[in-house]
Amino acid sequence: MSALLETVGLTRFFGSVRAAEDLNMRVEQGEVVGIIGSNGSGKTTFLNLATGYLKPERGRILLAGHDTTALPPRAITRLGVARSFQIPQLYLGMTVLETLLLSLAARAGRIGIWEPLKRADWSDEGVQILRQFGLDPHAERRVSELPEGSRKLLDIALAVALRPRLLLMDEPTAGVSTEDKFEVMDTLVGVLGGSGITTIFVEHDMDVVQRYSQRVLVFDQGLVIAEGRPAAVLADPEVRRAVLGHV
Amino acid sequence: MRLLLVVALDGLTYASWLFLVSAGLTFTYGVLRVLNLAHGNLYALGAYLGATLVLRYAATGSVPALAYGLLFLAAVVIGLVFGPLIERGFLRRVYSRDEEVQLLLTFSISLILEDVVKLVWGVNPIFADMPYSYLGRVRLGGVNYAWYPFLLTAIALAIGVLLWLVVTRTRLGKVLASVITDREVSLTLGINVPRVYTWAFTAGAVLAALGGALTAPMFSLAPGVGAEVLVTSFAVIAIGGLGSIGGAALGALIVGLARSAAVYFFPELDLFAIYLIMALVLLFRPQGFFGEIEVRRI
Amino acid sequence: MSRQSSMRCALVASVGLLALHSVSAAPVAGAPSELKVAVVAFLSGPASGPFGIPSRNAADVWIEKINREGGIGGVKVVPVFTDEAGPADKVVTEFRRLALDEKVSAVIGYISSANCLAVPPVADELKVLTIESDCGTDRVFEEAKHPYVFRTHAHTVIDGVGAARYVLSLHPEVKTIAGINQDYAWGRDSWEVFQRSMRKLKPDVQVVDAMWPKLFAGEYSAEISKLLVEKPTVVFTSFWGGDLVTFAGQAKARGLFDESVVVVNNTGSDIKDIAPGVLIGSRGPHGIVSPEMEKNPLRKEFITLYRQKYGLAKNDYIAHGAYHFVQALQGLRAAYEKAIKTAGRWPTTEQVAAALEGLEFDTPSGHIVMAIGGGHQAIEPAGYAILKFDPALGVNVFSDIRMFPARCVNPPDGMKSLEWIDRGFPGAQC
Amino acid sequence: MLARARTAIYVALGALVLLVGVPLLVSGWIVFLLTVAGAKALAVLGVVLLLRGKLLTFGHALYYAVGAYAAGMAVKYLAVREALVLLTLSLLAGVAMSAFLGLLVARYRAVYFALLNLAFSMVLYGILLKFYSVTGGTDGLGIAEPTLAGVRLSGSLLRLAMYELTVVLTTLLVYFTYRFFASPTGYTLRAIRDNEVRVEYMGVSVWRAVYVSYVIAGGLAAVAGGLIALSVGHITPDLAFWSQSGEFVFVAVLGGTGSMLAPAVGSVLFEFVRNYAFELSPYTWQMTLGIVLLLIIFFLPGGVWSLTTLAWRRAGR
Repeated sequence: MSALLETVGLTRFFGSVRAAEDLNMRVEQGEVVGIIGSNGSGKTTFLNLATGYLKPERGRILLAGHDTTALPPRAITRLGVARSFQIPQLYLGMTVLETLLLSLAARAGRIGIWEPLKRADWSDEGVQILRQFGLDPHAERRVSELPEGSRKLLDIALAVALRPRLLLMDEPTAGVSTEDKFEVMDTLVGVLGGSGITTIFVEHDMDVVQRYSQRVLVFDQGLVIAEGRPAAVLADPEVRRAVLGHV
Repeated sequence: MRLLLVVALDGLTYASWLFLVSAGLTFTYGVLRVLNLAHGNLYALGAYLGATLVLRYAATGSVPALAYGLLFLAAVVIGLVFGPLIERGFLRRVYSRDEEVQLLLTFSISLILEDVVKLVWGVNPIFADMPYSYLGRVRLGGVNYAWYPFLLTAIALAIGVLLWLVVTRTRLGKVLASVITDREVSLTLGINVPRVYTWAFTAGAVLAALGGALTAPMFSLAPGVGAEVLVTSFAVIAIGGLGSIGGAALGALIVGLARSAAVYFFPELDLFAIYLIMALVLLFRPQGFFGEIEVRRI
Repeated sequence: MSRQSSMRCALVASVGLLALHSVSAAPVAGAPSELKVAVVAFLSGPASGPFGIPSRNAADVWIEKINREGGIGGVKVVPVFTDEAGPADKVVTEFRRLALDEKVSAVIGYISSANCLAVPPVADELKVLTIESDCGTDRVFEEAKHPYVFRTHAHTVIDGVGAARYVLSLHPEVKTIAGINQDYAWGRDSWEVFQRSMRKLKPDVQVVDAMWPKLFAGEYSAEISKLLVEKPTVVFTSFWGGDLVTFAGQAKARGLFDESVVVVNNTGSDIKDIAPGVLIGSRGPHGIVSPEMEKNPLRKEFITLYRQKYGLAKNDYIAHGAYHFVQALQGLRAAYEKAIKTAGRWPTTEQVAAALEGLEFDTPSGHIVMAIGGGHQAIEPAGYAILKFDPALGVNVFSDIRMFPARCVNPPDGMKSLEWIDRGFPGAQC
Repeated sequence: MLARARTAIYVALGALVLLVGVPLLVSGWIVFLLTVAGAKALAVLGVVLLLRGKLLTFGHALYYAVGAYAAGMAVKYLAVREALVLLTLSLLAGVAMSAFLGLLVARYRAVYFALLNLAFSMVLYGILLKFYSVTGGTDGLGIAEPTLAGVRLSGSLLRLAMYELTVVLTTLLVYFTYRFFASPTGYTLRAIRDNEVRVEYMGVSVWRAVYVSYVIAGGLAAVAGGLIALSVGHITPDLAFWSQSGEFVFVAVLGGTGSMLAPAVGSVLFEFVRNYAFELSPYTWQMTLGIVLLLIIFFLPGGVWSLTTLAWRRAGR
């Protein structure tokens, strides 16, 4: 069977800076893959390429066998790929619930101009999703009033609410304090665990990747320098140097 | 053939006028990323003050040549008075707010200045053609031309080159560039961004007023000149790309030639030739010829 | 006679008139305490300078005069000044306010043809006597009947026909004509009348060009170049205000006057800035008048009063807007006086309207006859002249003055103007 | 929910008072002025709608004029006299025009959006002058008295009918707009204001939301134009002129973008002030507008409407 996500010879430069070169990878249905690498190693660029926000100079992206390279983010999202962002991308002017409801309306493909957004059935599901993320107390608050950590969770919740086949998370624990980061990840696993959603998450934090990914890819200056089970890969001093910049 | 020469000459002189009146608008936008809707009114103020000075001066009957200096004087005075006033007094308070608020602000200022002109100079047309007629005329392609428009062409060129040199060759240019690309970083580099803004806006104001002052000898001035000029110069810089001096020059040239061609070959199109061109250009190149699109980092 | 002496006569005469009129007549039965009259003219915007402000000033001095002479039927006239500026909805709302809120007995004004067409239906609806004071369009009474609306000055047809006849009287051998007119109704109408008249009066004349720069464009170098290339015998323009001054200035500087005869049909107070050498008309016998018209005592009086209050250029020139407004006031006054006589008491609006229909009365612009449009539209002579600079006075004056009688430049009652022209001016008495 | 019910009640009550109360109490010209204000409020509503998505237009008078001329032409050349038919034509014309131009402008934002619209409105202005023989140029078109639902009316009765019609239509369209804002597309518009990228990452088309909003805004302005044409009885190209667009923007900001009722409030306020202030001193009229605008920008960003909400709070809501 074909992989859920497959990239073939994916290449992208920013001027002289190599963000990705001849990137070949496969992610199978149901996997939880961690991508690790130092800043500027091309992690986020990979997500931007995979979701169509950036276009590669060479190479192709295959989603469940068919080519999405030329598609814009919206189209790829509709094919069941959702992502979260390193810096939460939210609507500061709206309330937490409204934001989530919009995500649900989008999933249902019901962006009309007459039926109200705040429909009973959507509201119920919305609140329930918020509960999973422990955001339900904030439901009626404006996003602009949320603390950073909650924003991070909401950012991910919006993606999850789309019920994607493939979820891409950009540094879910970035900006979250060391104490809280496992808590955050546990919540996520709690939500995603049962769903069987294929997940790729980008991290620079070894412990997180070690603990939560089944398989890990190590990026360095746009190249995959190592791949395999977390324990084995992360033990490799080469990898440690690439990621941490020291042994 | 001879006709084409005439068309080209008219187009060129009109283009230089267009460049003169739109350079300030595009420069201000380039640095502050604010489109100054009061641009046309600064133009009008420059024109009225220039005309008044010239008329007063002509009345004394002394050497006409100096009158041209007065036009520049008028521009500088208007620019130095209103530039800092508008930027420091009002604009500065809304940089943090949405772009449409900034537009509304300059819009309200333009409304106010519109009436300031009426209150100071009344509603009767003012015409100070002395600098225009004094230069006399020249016969080209069997047609009489006044020298003055060619003087404008020369000045337009000079200003264009000057701006280009400042932006590309001087330290000030580098400062501007860094302010444009990243305000915060520039601050950390110890650049006094607020002052840069004030001066950039003032420079834009002077250019606007200069456009007006140099026009005064050619046109008689009546209430409402400002609005027309704003729309025209926006069309010009939109074609060239907002914020680009070179773009303004290119846009002016295109519009200028197109208009004089329209006058000769499709007189009925004269009225909105300029807007049609703009619509076409933006249709195929949304950011104008020299404009660039910014992609947000996420 | 020289201007100075004519001026002195004017002064003497008017002083005499003042003395004569300052006895106030007793009001007739049923007369109101005051006669409210709305005065509508452009007080702002580009048309205010050349036409609007002079109209307002004229209304001011002439109403003062009327009141000094005891008002109308012994009732004091009280003006309500308002600005004509703004889009049609504002103008119409304003008219309704004047009628329903200010409760004026009559509305006099409107310079813009658009407003002269927008107001009549409302005037008829509200039954308010309305006298249009300065607009040009011939559509007002040629397209519809308006029982409550009158126009005491000639429509613009006299300007085009007059221009054509004047040009031919000076240059019988005209070969080619070109037009440069602002791209709006006034420009289109003016050009239509002029070029049709030229074609009729001199069938072999050729129209080589018709250019339509936009209103208030201000920049005409391309147009002028084109005219210099085409070298038409006659260039006709209906420019006014700033545009006219600019065009004439640029044309003069580039020697267009040496190549072609330039004729303008609508000069206002802008005349002081227009480059000499142009053939000009001013919408009737006002600034430009024949020597015998200069003797008209009302005209002398008006000029004196205007000079006393608002000052005046040495050539005694006052814009047509002002004269037209006084014509309206004289019409109103004559109509009321006639209606009072017939009714024997203070008349109703309908009686006044009936009285004004087909009325004849004297004004500073001469004897006015409400001859056409079913008695609602006045006819006037058309005056044309060449603009000359007078070094002695230091201002522009007029030479080669020609007056074309009203019946020569106006269609007979009931005939549409353009139809009249195309049929070769039937019934014209020149 | 509560807020929504409350708004609905206010709309209903307001309409009732306006329909019955006002005509009994005030003089004819004020009724007329309210008709004009009510009609224009729709155009302003369109501007407000777009402002919700941070889209400022200086050319909305374009659709106002399209609506007016659609009605005017139909009267003159198709001899249609029925007001309801004419207004439908206005709406269709406006929607058609905005659906067409929307294809071009919907991808622009900020300055470009504002002034592209301005440019197009000036093109229409030019066209209206140019096709003089059809449009009457600046002289404009006179519009014969319409019939309403087949009934021929004239004089003060017609004025009253036009007033009632305006109130009803405006109320309905305000409610429609209110529903629109509560709809997913309405929220998308608000979302676009904050973060277009995320909207796309929800699988929602930013372009479509902007386009739809633009078409609706165009339709609203067109109906306004139709109403103005019928009640004023004469239309000129000034309807499309930039100053008219500027006026809409001004009223939008004056009223505030907070509520669907704000435009109506702002519009009435504006017409009254204009009809008096303008007479007091025509030379300082625009200056007055400018100063008021400045004050609002700096001290009352929510517009006049925000005062009412303040009042409610005071009242302990």
